[in-house]
Amino acid sequence: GGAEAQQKIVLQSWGGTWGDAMKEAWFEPFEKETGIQVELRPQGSMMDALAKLVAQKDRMDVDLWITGMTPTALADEAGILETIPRGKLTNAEHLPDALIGDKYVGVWNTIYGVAYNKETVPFPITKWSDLLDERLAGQVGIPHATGYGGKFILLLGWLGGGDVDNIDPAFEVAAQLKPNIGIISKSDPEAIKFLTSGEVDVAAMMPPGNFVQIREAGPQFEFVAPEPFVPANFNNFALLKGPNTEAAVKFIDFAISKQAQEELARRVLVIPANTQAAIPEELAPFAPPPERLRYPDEVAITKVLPDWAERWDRVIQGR
Amino acid sequence: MTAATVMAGAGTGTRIRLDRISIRYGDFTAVDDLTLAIEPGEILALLGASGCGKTTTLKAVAGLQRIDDGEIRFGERRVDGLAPHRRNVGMVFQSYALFPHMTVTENVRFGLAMHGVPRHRHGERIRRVLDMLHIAALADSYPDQISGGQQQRVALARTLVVEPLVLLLDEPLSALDRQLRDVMRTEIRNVVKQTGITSLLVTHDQEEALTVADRVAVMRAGRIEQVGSAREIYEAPRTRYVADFIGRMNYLPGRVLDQGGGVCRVETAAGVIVAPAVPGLGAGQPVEAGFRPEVVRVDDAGAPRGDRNRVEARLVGETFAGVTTEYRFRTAGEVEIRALGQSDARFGAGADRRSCLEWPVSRTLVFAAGA
Amino acid sequence: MTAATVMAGAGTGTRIRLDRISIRYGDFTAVDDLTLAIEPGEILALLGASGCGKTTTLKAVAGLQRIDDGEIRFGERRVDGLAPHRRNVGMVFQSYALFPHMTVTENVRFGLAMHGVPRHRHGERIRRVLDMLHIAALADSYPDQISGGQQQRVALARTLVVEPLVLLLDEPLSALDRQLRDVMRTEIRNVVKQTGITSLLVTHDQEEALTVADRVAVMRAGRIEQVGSAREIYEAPRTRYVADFIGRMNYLPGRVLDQGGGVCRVETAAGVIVAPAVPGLGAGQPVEAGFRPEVVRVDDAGAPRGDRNRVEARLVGETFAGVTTEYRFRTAGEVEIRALGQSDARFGAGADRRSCLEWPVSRTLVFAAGA
Amino acid sequence: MTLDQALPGPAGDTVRRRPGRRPNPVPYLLVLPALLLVAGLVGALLVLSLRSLEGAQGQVPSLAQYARIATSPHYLDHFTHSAWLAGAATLAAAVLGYPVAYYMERVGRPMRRAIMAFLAVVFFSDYVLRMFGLILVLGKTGIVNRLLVWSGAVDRPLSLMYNDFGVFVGLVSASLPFMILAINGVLARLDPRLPEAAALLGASPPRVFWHVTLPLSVPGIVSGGIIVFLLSLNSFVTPALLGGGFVEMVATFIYEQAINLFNLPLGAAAAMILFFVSMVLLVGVNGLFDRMGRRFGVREEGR
Amino acid sequence: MMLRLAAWLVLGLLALPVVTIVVTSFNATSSFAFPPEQWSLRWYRNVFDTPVFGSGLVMSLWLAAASSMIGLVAGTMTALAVVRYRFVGRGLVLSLVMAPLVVPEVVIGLSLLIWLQSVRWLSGNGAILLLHCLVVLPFVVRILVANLQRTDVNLEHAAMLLGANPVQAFVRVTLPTIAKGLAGALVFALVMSFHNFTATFFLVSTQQTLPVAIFQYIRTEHDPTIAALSTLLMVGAMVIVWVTDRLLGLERVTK
Ligand SMILES: Nc1ncnc2c1ncn2[C@@H]1O[C@H](COP(=O)(O)OP(=O)(O)OP(=O)(O)O)[C@@H](O)[C@H]1O
Ligand SMILES: Nc1ncnc2c1ncn2[C@@H]1O[C@H](COP(=O)(O)OP(=O)(O)OP(=O)(O)O)[C@@H](O)[C@H]1O
Ligand SMILES: [Mg+2]
Ligand SMILES: [Mg+2]
Repeated sequence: GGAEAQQKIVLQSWGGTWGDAMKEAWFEPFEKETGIQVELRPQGSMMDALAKLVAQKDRMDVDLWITGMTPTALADEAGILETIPRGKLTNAEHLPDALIGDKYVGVWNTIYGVAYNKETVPFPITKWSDLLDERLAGQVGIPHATGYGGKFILLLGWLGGGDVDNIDPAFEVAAQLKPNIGIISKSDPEAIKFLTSGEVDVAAMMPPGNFVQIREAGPQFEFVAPEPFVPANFNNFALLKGPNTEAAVKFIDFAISKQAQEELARRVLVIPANTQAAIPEELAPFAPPPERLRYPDEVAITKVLPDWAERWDRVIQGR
Repeated sequence: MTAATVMAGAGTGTRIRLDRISIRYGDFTAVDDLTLAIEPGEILALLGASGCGKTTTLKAVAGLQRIDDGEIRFGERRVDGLAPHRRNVGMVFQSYALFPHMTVTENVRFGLAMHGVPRHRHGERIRRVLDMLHIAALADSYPDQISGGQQQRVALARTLVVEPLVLLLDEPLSALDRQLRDVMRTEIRNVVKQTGITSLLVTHDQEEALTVADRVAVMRAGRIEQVGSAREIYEAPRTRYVADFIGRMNYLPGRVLDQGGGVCRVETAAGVIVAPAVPGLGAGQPVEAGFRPEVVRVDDAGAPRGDRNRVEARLVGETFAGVTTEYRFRTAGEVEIRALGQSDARFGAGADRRSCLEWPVSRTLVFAAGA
Repeated sequence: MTAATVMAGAGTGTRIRLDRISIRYGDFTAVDDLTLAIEPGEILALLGASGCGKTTTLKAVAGLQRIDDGEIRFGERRVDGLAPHRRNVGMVFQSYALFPHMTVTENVRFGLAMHGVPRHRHGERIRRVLDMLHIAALADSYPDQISGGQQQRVALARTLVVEPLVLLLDEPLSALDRQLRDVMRTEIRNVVKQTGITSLLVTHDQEEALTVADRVAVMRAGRIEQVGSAREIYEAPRTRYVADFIGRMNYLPGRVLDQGGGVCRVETAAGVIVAPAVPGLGAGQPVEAGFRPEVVRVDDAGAPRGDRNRVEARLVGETFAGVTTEYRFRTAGEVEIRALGQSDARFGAGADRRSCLEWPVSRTLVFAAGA
Repeated sequence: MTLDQALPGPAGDTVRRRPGRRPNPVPYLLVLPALLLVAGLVGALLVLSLRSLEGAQGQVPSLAQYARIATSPHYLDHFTHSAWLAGAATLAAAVLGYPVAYYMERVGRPMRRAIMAFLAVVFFSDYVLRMFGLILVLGKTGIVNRLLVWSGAVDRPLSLMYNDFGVFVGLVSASLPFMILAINGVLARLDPRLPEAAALLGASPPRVFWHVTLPLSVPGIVSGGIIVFLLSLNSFVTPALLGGGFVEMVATFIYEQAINLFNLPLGAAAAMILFFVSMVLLVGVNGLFDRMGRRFGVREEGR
Repeated sequence: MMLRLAAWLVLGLLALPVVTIVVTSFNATSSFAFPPEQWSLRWYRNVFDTPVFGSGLVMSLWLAAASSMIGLVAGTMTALAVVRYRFVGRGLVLSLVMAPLVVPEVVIGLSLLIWLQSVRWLSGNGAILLLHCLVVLPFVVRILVANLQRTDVNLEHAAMLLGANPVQAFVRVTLPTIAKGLAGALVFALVMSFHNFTATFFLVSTQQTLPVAIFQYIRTEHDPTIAALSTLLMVGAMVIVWVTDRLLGLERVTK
């Protein structure tokens, strides 16, 4: 009826390719089904979004937020999150336990590999350690310290034989990597730009989703999920203390349904969170076998990230 | 009063009385317990050195400056406390303060409009006043398109058209050059006299004061030093300040010998000088005997006479100054004496020859030293 | 030349010659084929209305303004083309142009340093010049800490200390008020005469020109109108412009009746006026007969005399002006005649009564109308 | 436009207040709206300072954050590095700007106005876009590198950007208009008689410049310098766009801490420090000038 | 000679980026080749096809208009008080009003962002508006103070003596005489608000202003669209300069 037609929820998430994909895969069918409109609020970076959301704490006009575990934890500390009523999520059972909690519901998994320019890079990159090759001096683009919630730092840690609670090796590797670092990007799109515009020849830590865009810039670009393992993580819904929580919950449930998950995954090359949903074949060439995937403990990282960032900057910055 | 009366110069001016007014800026007293009366239809010149409080006084009369003490009356009516726009005072500023965004006509009309004169009567009155000041031709020009003298006239017209009770002029001519100033002086006097408005003219140009005003008030550090006709002030200045401010003077420093028989005798390096007695001067008191350059004559032949002072001096210099020529002498004691002679009449004194200078006792003044 | 010579006033000045110089700004000619010679040690005043090219001329002599034609010589040496800092010319600007970031001493030292005078001799020379101008006490003050008159002296000191060949003064006194101006006039003259430097003084104040300079050059629209002693120019102005510029004058418009016997007879509304003959005036030519106010006398009794002009007029006004009093008469044909009488000597004329004005033929001038 | 010009001289001659008289309410009513607006800023700064006093977990007020910054050489680097870059940029701007400012005074009015107009256009055009222009010039694929490679001077494009150099260039080019206009402002007000007088006292053109023109233009250099220095010190856009993540200056550091690390207390503390540094600099320089301004022809404020 | 050379060199350096931008904006390919192989206007079309610029422009214009108006009124009143009266705290008021000029933008931005968390009654856009009012205020005050100081107080006095009450005197005499100053201040305010980036950047959430949109675009895209946009804005700047010159006289403003 009329009342229903009026209903609208506001979803904060990434724009660009992601935004377009969500419109087709989710918003339109969802509105057809429930009559609830979904408005997308594009966000620059998750952390930027977090700051602005906290700023409007007492007059929150956003209902739902697709973000990462780190921001989720911080947002919860800031007290802007609602508990998600698991009972109302008919599709919840199809999610792995790791991907669902009081304040978060996983929406997709993404892996991080390397994108590079075949023509300018003198050798095919197969393993992470190739990034240290001196032939790549000044040619590697990497995310900044807190990019992807510091997962690149953790990755280097792993490569150096460390872990979340023993991160020192990361900085040793970073020191070796430094001469090769050409640019530090503050966001995905920036990373894409630097690679496609020839500012650097290699973009470390690149989700295949972005590679879709890179490929459009030319055939010379290549994507690999390097040896020995591939860092992966999931993004999640967070329910904000917004005006329209029930509708928002409805939408979460819809978005994690098999159908919706596959529709989206096809478009942005992610691994569906819903175990029922099939992995898109476009992703197949890049997707490593599950055993090579490694999921970091993001909540643990959140606590230590500031210190990591400081140490990281100390190693990387200045020249 | 109506246009007719004013323009026709019925001369029904208002008496202005400043009664013991004081004005302070912070703890600096710009006007100090000043009392001054201006007779109906009179033009009084307020003459004084820069910074002595002339403009401040004027502003007080206009109501642009609150007074801290005393009272100001127009006729019987007490006006201090009244806002400027309620006093019906006209003022011509040194800078003219014409409204740059209005034509001459609009400038003149402004006052009429503000005074609520019915529109249909504007044209008539504006024309009359523009004619009176010979600027009818400029009616549609803007202030920045006309000369200083013309702006002067417009400022005057703008003020007169509203027929103020009182007219204030703050150095109205100081912005003009000499030739023009000469013309405007007489012009202003004529116009104002014609309208018969009581006027107060501020200036630090003695000639202006003498030629335009009926009476002159010499002001010094916030006080009135002397008021009187130009002649009184020139010939009988009460203090050295006044004497110096209007015209030039020679001084022979010395001490009072004695007073009596209506005369005061002063001992100076150049000899004994006699002057009309000055009440309140005791024997031995250090004084200065002053006399104007133009009263000095050279008279080597003539015998000493009781009614004239006489000193020996030698001519040291002579400057032709047009109408008059100035001769500089030195007396015994190296005091310089200046004498003015008309340039055409030869002044009987040979260079560097000792000669006798003499001048009337009656034109000699004695001032207590350092007054 | 050394400090000694200059300061002692050995008077070894340099002759300055401006020979047919012209200066154009775009297509406007500011100085037009001007020729002028200044004798060694002489002070020459350049007098003229605003905008007539005085400053421009001065700048040309200083080398601050290149000339388009003609030549400038100091003595025999040709200097046009020489850069300012090579000419050894001293200039005192209207605005004084003291260096605001230097103390008085530093201002004065500047020139010495630039002229490469050995440091150890600075102190001595600076002291001497500061004493000469009575500003030793101000040695360590900054320009904005001292009065206008004092700045004036510093400017002079700064210029004189380097013993320039030529001294240029551009309206040096116009920024001072009357009393101070009187003092500085004589002071400047004395100092300059003492140093004996050839000087060129620009002013538009006639009194200044007359009192400070030895000779006066009246300038008009880029040309020299007349050069001569103050007296010559005052008593025998060659044109109306000059006559009006120095002192005041009465004019009776009329036509030449005839010339002959060394006299020129002019028919005016007030009767026939006789004047010394003026070459180049033909009968019937419209002219103006001019005479100075101070030569006019009232003489009702005396019979007409050949050597004096005589017109009937009635007294219309009288203004006391200190030394003199001005009387305004109207002749037949409503021409106004001003007469100056010394204030003390009573001027035999009753108000509104017809009386006879007379003045010497020898002091009457005839100018072709509109010259 | 310079800061000292931001503050006007003594008031017009209508003095409306005198001891023993009730102060006139009119001026206070007039300034009320503006003060209300400014109150917002003052309030915000207070909140900021409060926030900066929070401990790590944000309980009892403490100077913990300031202590952290003071004790971490890395954090301090951001300040010193910014100061260093700003200083260099200011110096360069002065050195490069002076000739232009001086030249503008020597050319004819039309040319002068043309240059003035050009500077104004630069000044009025968007800061972000000016940085973009530099990217086009300095980038790996920018014209400079293209020229170098094309001319064979180098075989691989140089890194002219995304490092200190890039930021430095950015700061200088952003500063130049301010500097030029500030210096020219003083030169234009310089009494032309002064150089003339100096010349007539025997000073050759170079010495006139050295002894008169230059000292008297110091006020312009200083007022231009201080504003340029502060703008550079606080600049965010330039390091963000031209720093490539390597050049962290205070502003970007504050952003990183407060936004990307959501570490508001630390960011707030850094901001407070930056705030005080700026204020101290301003007050300090003005104070210095009040004392020794005379040496450069700065008149004392008359009563 | 040396001087001229140096001067033109520096000016050249200043002009280089501008020229590059303009030339690039007509480049047919996104390659940034310089000089371009072929020319086209596609990037100009692209400017208008990019929605963030449209919405950004609207947002920025709205902000500029609103803040300038508020700033102009408040600023004029302040300037009047400061120039025409001497009162206790005059100096303080001045420094307060000038403060936004000297407080680092990052600090203003961050402090407002934090402050925003603790005030309920002010929306995000409200805060941005407040920010922009603060940004324009000092410029308005400075320009008008200079302007009022140049206008002769006696103009008002004359008006009052001619029978105008203080309000009439202000409206009929003072306002017209400072009209140009007002207009100039308005233009200046508009520009200052329109171009404000850093402080705004801290406050904008989803509704971006034009400079923010540009900043994000520069960071994320790599084609001459921005060049085209800058060229357009530069034309705007030229118009502004021309207007300012008419109203205030460049020499005056820039000093
Ligand atoms: N607004 C003011 N605040 C403080 N002092 C003032 C103010 N206006 C005038 N004064 C002082 O009051 C004294 C008288 O000022 P006023 O303007 O009346 O002098 P004046 O006689 O008009 O001088 P001038 O002939 O130069 O116009 C001066 O010393 C001046 O410094
Ligand atoms: N730089 C210039 N460019 C164009 N015209 C000029 C320049 N300097 C002066 N003039 C013009 O040349 C004429 C003479 O100027 P100058 O300054 O010599 O006059 P002046 O006799 O000194 O006048 P004043 O007595 O006002 O100083 C004036 O009409 C002036 O307008
Ligand atoms: Mg005055
Ligand atoms: Mg001149």
